[in-house]
Formats: sequence, structure tokens, C-alpha cells
Amino acid sequence: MSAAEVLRVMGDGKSLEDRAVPEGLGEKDLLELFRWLVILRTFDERAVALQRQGRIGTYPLYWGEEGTQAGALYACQEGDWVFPTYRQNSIGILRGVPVATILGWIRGYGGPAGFYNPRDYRVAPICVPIATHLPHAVGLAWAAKIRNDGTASLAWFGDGATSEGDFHEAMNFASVFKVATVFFCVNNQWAISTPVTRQMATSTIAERAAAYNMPGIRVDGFDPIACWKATRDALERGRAGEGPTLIEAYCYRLGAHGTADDPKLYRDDAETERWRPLEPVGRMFAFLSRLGVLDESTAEGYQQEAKRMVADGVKQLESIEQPGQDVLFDYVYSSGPPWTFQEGLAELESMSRQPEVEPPTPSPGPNTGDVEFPREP
Amino acid sequence: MSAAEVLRVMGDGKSLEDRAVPEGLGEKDLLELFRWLVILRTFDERAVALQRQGRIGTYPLYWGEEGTQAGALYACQEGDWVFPTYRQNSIGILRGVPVATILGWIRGYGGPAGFYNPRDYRVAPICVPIATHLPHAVGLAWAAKIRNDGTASLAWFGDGATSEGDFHEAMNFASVFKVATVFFCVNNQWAISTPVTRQMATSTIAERAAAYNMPGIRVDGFDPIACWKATRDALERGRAGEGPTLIEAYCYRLGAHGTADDPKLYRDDAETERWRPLEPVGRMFAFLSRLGVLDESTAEGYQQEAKRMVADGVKQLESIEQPGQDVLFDYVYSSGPPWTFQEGLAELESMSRQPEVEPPTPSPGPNTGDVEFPREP
Amino acid sequence: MVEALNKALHEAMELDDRVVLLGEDVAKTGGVFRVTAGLLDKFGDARVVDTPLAESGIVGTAIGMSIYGLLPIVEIQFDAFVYPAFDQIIVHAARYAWRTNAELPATMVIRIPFGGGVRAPELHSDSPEAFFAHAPGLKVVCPTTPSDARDMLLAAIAHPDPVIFMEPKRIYRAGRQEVPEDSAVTLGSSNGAGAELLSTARVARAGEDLAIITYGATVPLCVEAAGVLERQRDIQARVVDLRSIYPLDVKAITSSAAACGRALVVHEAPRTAGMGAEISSLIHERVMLDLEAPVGRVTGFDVPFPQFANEEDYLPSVERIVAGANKVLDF
Amino acid sequence: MVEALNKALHEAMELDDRVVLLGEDVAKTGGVFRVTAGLLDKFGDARVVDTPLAESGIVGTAIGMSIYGLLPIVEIQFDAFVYPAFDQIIVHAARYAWRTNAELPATMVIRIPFGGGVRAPELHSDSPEAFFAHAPGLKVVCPTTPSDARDMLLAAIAHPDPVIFMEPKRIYRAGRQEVPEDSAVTLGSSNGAGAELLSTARVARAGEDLAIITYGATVPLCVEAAGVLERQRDIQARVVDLRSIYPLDVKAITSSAAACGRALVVHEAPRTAGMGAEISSLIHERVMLDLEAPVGRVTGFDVPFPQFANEEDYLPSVERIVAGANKVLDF
Ligand SMILES: Cc1ncc(C[n+]2csc(CCOP(=O)(O)OP(=O)(O)O)c2C)c(N)n1
Ligand SMILES: Cc1ncc(C[n+]2csc(CCOP(=O)(O)OP(=O)(O)O)c2C)c(N)n1
Ligand SMILES: [Mg+2]
Ligand SMILES: [Mg+2]
Repeated sequence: MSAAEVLRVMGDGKSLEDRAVPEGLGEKDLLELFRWLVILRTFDERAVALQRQGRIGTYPLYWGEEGTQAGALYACQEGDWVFPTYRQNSIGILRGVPVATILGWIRGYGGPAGFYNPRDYRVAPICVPIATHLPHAVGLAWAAKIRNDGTASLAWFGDGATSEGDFHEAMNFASVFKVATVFFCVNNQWAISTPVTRQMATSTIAERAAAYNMPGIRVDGFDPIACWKATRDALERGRAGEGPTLIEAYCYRLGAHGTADDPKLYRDDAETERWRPLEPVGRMFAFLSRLGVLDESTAEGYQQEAKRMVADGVKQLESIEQPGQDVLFDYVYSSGPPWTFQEGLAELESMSRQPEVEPPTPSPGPNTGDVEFPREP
Repeated sequence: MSAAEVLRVMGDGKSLEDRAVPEGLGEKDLLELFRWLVILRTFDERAVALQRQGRIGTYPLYWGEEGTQAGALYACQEGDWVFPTYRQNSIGILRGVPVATILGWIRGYGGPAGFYNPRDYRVAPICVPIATHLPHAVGLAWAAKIRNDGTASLAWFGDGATSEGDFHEAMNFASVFKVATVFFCVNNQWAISTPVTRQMATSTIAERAAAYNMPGIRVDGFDPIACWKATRDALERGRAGEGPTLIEAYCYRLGAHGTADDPKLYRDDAETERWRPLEPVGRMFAFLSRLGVLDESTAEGYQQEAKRMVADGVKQLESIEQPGQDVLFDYVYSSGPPWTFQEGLAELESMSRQPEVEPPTPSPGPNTGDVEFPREP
Repeated sequence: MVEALNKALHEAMELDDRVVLLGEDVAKTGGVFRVTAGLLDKFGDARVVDTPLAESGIVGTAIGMSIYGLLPIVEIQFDAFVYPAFDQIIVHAARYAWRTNAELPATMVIRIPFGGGVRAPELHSDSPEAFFAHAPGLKVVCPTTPSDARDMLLAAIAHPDPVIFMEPKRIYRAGRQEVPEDSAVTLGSSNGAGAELLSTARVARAGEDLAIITYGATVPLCVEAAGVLERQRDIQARVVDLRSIYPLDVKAITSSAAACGRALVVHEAPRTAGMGAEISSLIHERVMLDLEAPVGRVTGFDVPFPQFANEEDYLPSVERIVAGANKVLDF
Repeated sequence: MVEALNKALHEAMELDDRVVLLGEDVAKTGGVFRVTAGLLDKFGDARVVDTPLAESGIVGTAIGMSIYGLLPIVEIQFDAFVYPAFDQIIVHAARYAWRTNAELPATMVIRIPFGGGVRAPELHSDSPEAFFAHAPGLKVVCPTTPSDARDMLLAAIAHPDPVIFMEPKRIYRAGRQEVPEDSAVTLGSSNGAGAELLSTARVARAGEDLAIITYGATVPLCVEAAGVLERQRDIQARVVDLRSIYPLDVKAITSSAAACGRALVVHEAPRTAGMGAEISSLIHERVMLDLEAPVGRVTGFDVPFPQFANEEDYLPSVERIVAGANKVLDF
């Protein structure tokens, strides 16, 4: 397969034909994977609504990228560690992180209301600064290799992230020490307003693996089964001591960069609409229906279950109080607070507490990227 | 030519056969290029001696790498900018930087006794931190492209430097903006004690260019003519708007990392000796002799001239006084000193001046890398 | 302030075609805060450039452009994303003049929207200015009013040495009415009309009882706190808006402290080794005998900037500033 | 001190097989300063690793190892080469506990040989400690004696939070005789016997007339200066060796200053926003009424560390310390 060729299993019912479901993915797996997609989609749509209602902060939606997340995660063993970015913000819920904790994080809560213990789920904290989590994933798999325990790691990152020095250093360390890390690049073709064609001179991301003597695999990022297959193979390679793999999940960012972003400023809606029919949830439903594995009512059941799950999380979120002032100090050190914290907290406690300001109601309008910027009146 | 193949023009008079001198390099050029080699070699050997005498500080010798420096520089136009590291410390003298200034820098002098105005020579300041000068070279050529004036840039760096994030970011910017930068990597196979095989998973550096859709050329780094040819082609490509090139000058670090380093701690002398016969100065002399272009007495003349040049520089250095205390403050800002400097200088001037401590006489012994470390008695 | 900055960029690019703009999302969208809006259309994509996502590469290539002779202006998208470029700034931008006998300073402006109060995600609210003040070779400035924003940005562009231009994003949208008129700032000369703006403080509110020294988004809060102090206890606080973080305007600082006999420093950044420590030390060292009380500090705490639901707990509030002032007044 | 550090590493790696060493040239050659000598032979190349030349990658992968549960020790080859890793240290190592409810701190030690006085090339003599003290979430320590070097390194390895371990390279070879005996430091517990070493200062010389507060390579110089003051004017200076740079031992600092009524802070790093500013502020804030004079500062200047022929002009010398002390004493 040439670097430009894209691994795909699911057709689109039209010009793209269906391929055989790869070995290792039985009917139960297919249904479970679909169920995961539905959970992610449900969370994402609900989160956008919550943001519109001002109940959470700026939200980096991932509508359309569910397959890159669920497919890759489904290929992991329970003990494997995954390293998400803001774009995989809710991947943790598939490993047991409470929905309310994820929503709490997006609501701007610190402490246990917004953060979890990564060891409980083998899910690293959501990484906001671009590409900086990649060396962590490498270090983790490297440590596992030193301990010879078969744990692998997987990190998601965007097309834009490949431009950062940390991407290079992580890829290089991983390949030199032959560690079991899967570099899962979600090439959604946009980094906020910058198209991938301005991000790099190669036509694919996969081919950049050559610089590290590492396999570079291109898959259809809208195809969860292809994502699963590539990841599964990469993990097996890694566990066999053959080193890391770069996977490029080629897709398209169907939504805005985040709820504060207006893509009309920099790209053509028509292009987005051309990609939309390939989105994974509807497509996998149709694919599994063609296979006779899934019917409408089962899918409906998944959806109900996911809605309940998210609704329960939202309810739980609303029952959680905004963290107190001590949250500023409580978790900075695990070795006990230095005297500077005691003085800081004392100063704070002598103040009347400011009530939490609700997130501002977003107004469509100027592009403010990451931040729901308070507008002047 | 495959990535692993190495461009070579000069044979070794034994198993490696001579190839045709590339077009564009006439007899006069060949002699001039050889003359440059002799100057660099002469400087390098003299600097080591000066260091042994305690007249300059730790010195990063380049014995054997003269061809990577002179060959590449000879391919540049006068207006092209070059960006050296500590390993190309004396490249400036081929562009008119006074020998005494280079020696002054190694003696630990600041101000005009150790630094020059890069614009006068299109030679950037000698770069000590690894790989950090690479984005500068890119920015310079990019600026020239914006101004459409045909200036190119060339940066030398080592095999170890390719591991740094700045290498990646510079290569990526250069390829995205298609600027006329030549990335000239001197793969001497060692980064202090770390062999290139532990630095990267690929077997060549040239092949890493693929990640940037950039040509990667491998040349014999002990062959100044091959270095010239690859650089000349790369500059032409760059000037034609076709973007940057990565050149890997494959050779071997025949000397220590620096005068404070003892390679016996980490590598086998026998290996070094196997590479030594390929060193460029004797080899180019033999090659030009075989061509009938150069004879003993002309070579002797070059050597005498180079010796005089360096000796004059040493004499000049000895006539230069150690910079006064104001050198600490005089050049930090070009916009006039802030009040903090006036106060600092006043404090300093009220002290009795410490006479300069001579650089310690080096003792062979524990490896201390970059620094001639003062030994306990 | 956004409009004022945008205006300054328009003027500078118009005046001098050596000025180029680099950054993430600065061209097509005009920056996530719209500071660079309209510049791409007017000056083209050779001079207004959406770069790859790599802060060290952005600053590093800007240094190369500066060596060539252009006047690059870099936008760092958010405060904490300057850290990947820290090495290039500290090791190269700051030391290029030093390495070239002051003949070839790395002339450039690095614009950094900074600070909290906009309910942003993690790492979008840091205040890194003290890092730069401690790194020799840089000028570090921070405007507070739209008028200063425009004039100081033009002066920074005209300045031969590298300038870290801190923009208090919390007050980006404040004071739109004050967009300033054209001034006589000339590019390419260190003696431009605005040069003194880069090293001198401004009195934001007059007073003789207490000197409140601050910069950036806390300036209006200090002015508000001064109003409270006036109403509550008839105290006239002088609010000094530093404008220049390095070098500090030591005369304005010490003379204000000495005149009032009491002083308070306010900033958002963590306390330890922040600018407040430097300012407090300078005052004590020089005019301790004129002081009736130790200099107070109201600052951020020594903790990571919190998740935004608690940012009001972290940020110096009017109440905390008043309390800090009272402590100094009642010493 | 080198021997003491080397001994501590041997002990720690023997005691706990989670300890791993990463860095440039740390394995085969035992580090450019020989601090890690002999460890490769004893513990093998899985645990003692010569890494590729990439500081951000080294610290970043060490964070990943720490998440897994290893105890990585990173060597940064020279002070100024920590800047490429600044982002990973500030943004991740320092904030990992904060992001995980303190359940998963990025337990690690980052060893940084720092400071001037060894006639090294450019960028091999920086003093970056204040950058780390201003970045919340880190412990920053600096031993001065071989005995402290060993005990503090063991305590740092045992400490759950990330520790920036500053090693004053100028005194690496001093005091070889004092190599300490084994102590009861236990790894993997924050309550190890040496924990208090990481937050408490030490009195390096007793005295009641002037408190000289310092850390690292200037400690012996301050002791020497104290001798000069005793001989010249019968002044007994107390020299406080901070050991901990963050958090500062505020009790030791303020009680010494108050007891003596006069204080001087000494360090190599540039003055503005350096640790001296913080220490001076703390003293004035808390015990100004006990002071007979403002706290003095003898520090490096606000300039890049000079080329080494002039490093003695930059470094605080005994003469400058004595002059600074006299200024405080004669106020
Ligand atoms: C170091 C750093 N620089 C800048 C940003 C601001 N930023 C947030 S998302 C983003 C674009 C990322 O694009 P990509 O890597 O393609 O991921 P995607 O958002 O498409 O998932 C930028 C520039 C950041 N978070 N971190
Ligand atoms: C950022 C940085 N890290 C570490 C060093 C210390 N150091 C100096 S030279 C060197 C090895 C460089 O190897 P290579 O790039 O192959 O160049 P060579 O010395 O072989 O010419 C190292 C690690 C440095 N100068 N800069
Ligand atoms: Mg993207
Ligand atoms: Mg090398």
C-alpha cells in the first residue's frame, strides 16, 4: 500500500465499496464499537447544547471524529494508556471516567470536580498545549518496556501538532528506543484556521514516519473499523518489540474548531458539506445494517442508553457545587502545602467570596478561537 | 541515487576511484578551495596548540571536517549568509573575520575582541546551543524571498542536532515556505559520546528529508569537492524557488569532541584510525596532484601563507587587552543602557579589579565535555 | 484596546514595508482576538503570515528575518504558549545584540495576550512577564489604555531591541471610545517620539497617601480600589501604571512611594519572584526611611492559574486590593 | 560534591529499582562532570540511558516514565540547556499533581549543574533558579556541602513532587573529604528522613550582627567575606545557606534578619526579579521594624553571563560581598 493509499473497511453505500471486516472484530465487537460511537456522539451534541445554554465553557466539539477515538480505544487493552487532547475530551467516559467530571472540567472546575486520577483509568489528563503530551506517551511505554510488562500507549493529536518540536522529539525517542507507542494523528485538515496544506510540505502525514524508520499508516478517519484495525496492528507490533507506529486518520473537521470559532471566516461551507456524508455514526449504522448485524431498534436502544448516561452526568454536574477557594491550593503538591499556601488561603478566606460568574452566553460573531470572549455591551 | 548512496568525487588513490570534477569548478577554483582547506587546518592545529599552552579556553577542534566547511562555503555567493556552530568556529576567517577575533572568542573575550558584526561578513554569530540557529537561517532566507533578492542561507549542524525540536521546526518552515536554505548536516557520527546510531532510528540523515518533501543528499564529508557540488546544486535549487535541501556530509569525528574530552572513554581508537586516511587535506592534495593541478611547492606556499595568517592573528590577539568591565554592559542593548546598568557598572568600578585568571593548564583525565574543568589539587 | 492595536499595526505596515506579521491564525481570521484583522487583505500574504503551529519556529524564524533587516512582529496566541519559544527568546532574541557588539540586535516585537479573567481553558491565563524581566537583553512592556496600546506598539516596532509586548487580554475590549489620533512615532529609529513610553510609568490616578503600583489589567481595578479607599476612609491613593516592566521606572516608583510614605504592589502573576518582589525591594532599598509601613503585595498565589470557575478566587479583586491597602495604611 | 552526588545515585539505584537515569552523555562517559560515573556498569543500559540530544524530549519522556511509576532522574548537561525543556517543566512536570488531584504528581528529579566560575563557553554558566521558583508546582533546591548534596539528592529522589536540583558546579570539586556516611533516607516516601532538608535553611556560620543569606557557590564566598568582616571591623556575620529556593525557609530568613537587624542577600543570577528580590521583600514585609538598615543585595548584573575572561567581573566576589555588607552596616 503506498503512503497515499487509505485503509478503509466501510463503504458509503455508493461509490466506496464495503470491504471485509478484519479478523478479530466479531459481531459483538462491532456492536460494542458502534455503541461507543453513539456515546461519544451523544456527549458531543449535548455538550454543544450545554455550552449554548451557558452551562459549560468553551467546548471543542469533535462531531465526526468519533471513529478516530472509539476505533483506536477499542483496539487497546485495558492496561494500555491513552493520551487525549482537548479534542478527545470525553474519551475517558469509555474507560469509566464519570461524565460529570468531564463536564466539570469544561465548566472550569478544578480538583475532583474536573479532574480524575489517570491511574484509575489509564487515561492521561486532557492535554491542552499542542503536542506536549506525545513525549509522555513515549516515556510511559518506554517505562513499561524497561519493566517488561507489555503495556502500550496511544496518543491522539492533530495535523497541526505535527509542526511542533515535541512531535519530532517524541517520534524520535520512540523509534530509537523501540517503544510500544501508537502515534494516532487525527488529520482533520485544519488547525483552527490553518489548513494542513500550510502546515507541512508533504501531501500526507503518514509519510513523515519515514524520518523515524517507523511505519506510517493512512486510514479513513471516518471509518472506525479501519481506525481499529490500524491501531490493533500497531499495538501488536509494539508489544512484539518492533517499536512505534504513526497512524494518520485522514478525515475532515466537520464542525467549528470550538464553540467560539466561526469557520465561515476561513473556509467554504460547501467543502465541509462534501465531507459530511462520510461521518462515522450514520455510516457505521448503514454498514452494520448492510451486514445484517444491527437493526434500527438496537441502535435506538444504544441511543437511549447514551442519552440517559449523559443526562445522568449532567444531573450529577448540576448537583456538584462549585469548588471552594481551597481548590486553588489543595492539589498543587502531593507532599503537603508550603507556607506560602497557608498564607494565601488565609488572605483569601478573609475576603467575601465572589459568586461564580456564569459563562457568558455566546454570541456568534468575531472569531475568538479558544475563548468565549466576553463581549463589550 | 538511493538515499544510502554517497556522492564522492575524490578517490583515495586506492580502492575508491576518482570521478570527474564537476562542472563549474575550474583549476583556479580547485586551488582556491584547497587553499581554504589549508587555512582551516592550520588554524585548527594552531588553536589546539594554543589551548594546550593555556592561551585560549576549551577548543572544539574540527580536524578532518575542513571539507564540509570550505566546500560548502565555496559554493555560496558572497551575499549568502552562513550560520556556523562552535564546530565551524573559524569559518568566518574565510569571509574576512579577523583571526584574532575568532581566537578572542575562544579566549573568552566579549565585545569587539571576540565578536564581529555578522552583516559585514554574512556570517552569523557562532552558535553554541544545539540546533537553535536553524530557524534563524530559515528566517533569513525567507526574508530574502519576501524581498525577492536572491540571497540564500546555509547552516551547518551536527548529527546530534537532528534530534532537537528546532531542527524539525526549521526544516518544516523552510519546506512550507519554500525558502532557499541549505541544511548542511555534518554527520561525524558522534555527539560527544553518543553515536549517531543512538541518535536516530534511520540509517542515514539524508532520508529524514522525506518528512519535509525536501531532497536529502548524501555526500562524502571528507570530500570537499563533493561538498561543494551538493551545496552548489542545493543553492541553485533554492534560488530557483524550489525550496530547501538537506545535505548529509557523512564523515567521522577524527578528533576529540573538544580539548576537554577524552574519546577513549567511549570509543575505540582503532575505528578512528580506519577513517583517518580519508581526511580531506592530504586526500585533496593527492587528488589534485593526480590531476596535475597542484604540486608540492604550491601547496607548501599555501601552508606558509596560512601559517603567517594565523601567526599574525595570534600576535594580534596577544596585543589585545582583556576587555574592561564595561564589556559586561556595553553591548546588551543597542538602544542605550537602562539605569540598572549604570548602577551595576558603578558598583563594579568601586571594586579593585581582579586580574584575569589564565585558562587552567589542561590535564588529560576525566571527561568533562565542553568545559576545561578546574581540577582539585 | 484591540482596535488601537489593530490601528497601530495598520499604520506601521503602511509606513514601513519591512514590517511583517507572523503567528498562528493571524492572517485569514485576523487572530483569535482580532488584533490583526484586515491586515492580510491590505498587505498580502507575504507580509501577514499564518505559520505552522510551532512557537519556537515562529520566534526563531523571526530572529532570522530580523538579521536580514526586516521588522517582524510575532503574535503568541496565548500566554502559556510562549513557553515552547522560551529558549529562542532567552538565548537568542535577548542576546543577539550582545553577540554582535550591539550592531545587530534581534529587532522584533513579540506580542503576548496574557492574564486571566476571560474564563478561558487551562493555560490560556498565565502571566509570564517576570520570566522575561529576569532574562537580560529584553524590553518588557505592557500598555493599559487604548491610547498607550497604540503608541507603545508603534514605539516597540520602532525600537531596535527586542520587545516583549504584553497585552492584558482582560481589558482588550475596554475603553473603545479612546482610540487615539495619529502621533509622530517614526519607525526604524530608536529616538521615535514614543520611545520614552517604553521606559516610563504613568500616573493613572493622583494621590498622596498611598502609592499603588501595578500594570496591565489590574490598573483599572486599582483605580477602583482607590475610589473605595477615598469613600471609606478619605485616603487619596496614587495609582502608578508602570507601562514598562523591564526596565522599571525606578524614579517614578520610589518617588511615589516616598511621597506617599506607603506603597502597595499589585499584579496577577504568582507572588514568589514576581515583579512585586522586585518593586518592593527597590522601594525598601532606596527610600525605606521615608516609609511608614512595609510595602505590601497583592498578587496571584504561588499556584497554577486555576480552572476558570475559580479564577475570581485567584485574581486580585478590588476587595483584596483594598484589604492590602488597609494593611499598609494601618501598619 | 561530585563524589557525594555519585554516591547518592549509587545508593538510590541500589535501593529502588524504579530509579532510572536519563540524559546526554550520562551513561558511557558518566556525564560531562562525572556525576553519573560507574552507574552504567553497575545498573545496565536500561536504567542508565544516553538519550538523543533533545532536552524537551528528555524531560517529556521522564514525565511519562513517572506516570508509569518509575522514578526518573534527569541530567541537564548545562544550565542554559534547560531552556528547551522549560515548557515541559513549567506546563507539565509542575502541573501534573494539580491536574490529577495530587494523585499522580510528576515525581522526578531534574539535576542542573549551574552557575559560572569555571571558565566555560557561552551558555554554560547561567543561573536559572528564579525561573523555576516563579513557576508554581516545583520544589527547587540547591546543596552546598557534599554532605547536603548526598542527603538532599536522596531526599529529592524520595520526594513525590518534581524537584529541580540545582548543582553549583563551581564547587563540584570542593570539600572532597566530607563525603558523608549512609543516612536513613528512604525512597518512595515523602516522610523520608531527609525530607526537611528540602525546605529548611542551614546556618553555615554563626553570627549576630549581620545576616548574609545565600545559596550555592556563593555560600563559601560569603563565609569568607564574614571572616573579612570579623577581622576588619569585628562584625560577626551569620551566613544562612538556604538549601531550599522554593519554598524559601521564611522563618530562618526573617528570624536571622530580625536577630541581626541587618541583612544582605547574595546570588549569582541577574538582580531583577531574582531570588534576592523575593528574600528582601519577605524580610521587609515581616520584620521591617527590627531592621536598622534596608536589606542589601549583591547579585549578578542584569546582563547575559559574560564571556569567561570577564566572568570575575560578573560574579559576586568576596570584595563585593564585603562592600555590600559594609553598605548595610554603615547605613
Ligand atoms: C503550544 C500551543 N500553541 C497554541 C495553542 C492554541 N491552539 C489550540 S488548538 C490549535 C490548533 C490545533 O490544531 P490540530 O493540531 O490540527 O488539532 P485539532 O484542533 O484540529 O484537533 C491551536 C493553535 C495551543 N493549545 N498550544
Ligand atoms: C541545547 C544544547 N544541549 C546540549 C549542549 C551540549 N553539547 C555541546 S556539543 C554537544 C554534542 C553535539 O553533537 P553534534 O550535533 O553531532 O555536533 P558535533 O559536536 O559532532 O559537531 C552537546 C550535547 C548544547 N551545546 N546545547
Ligand atoms: Mg486539525
Ligand atoms: Mg556529531
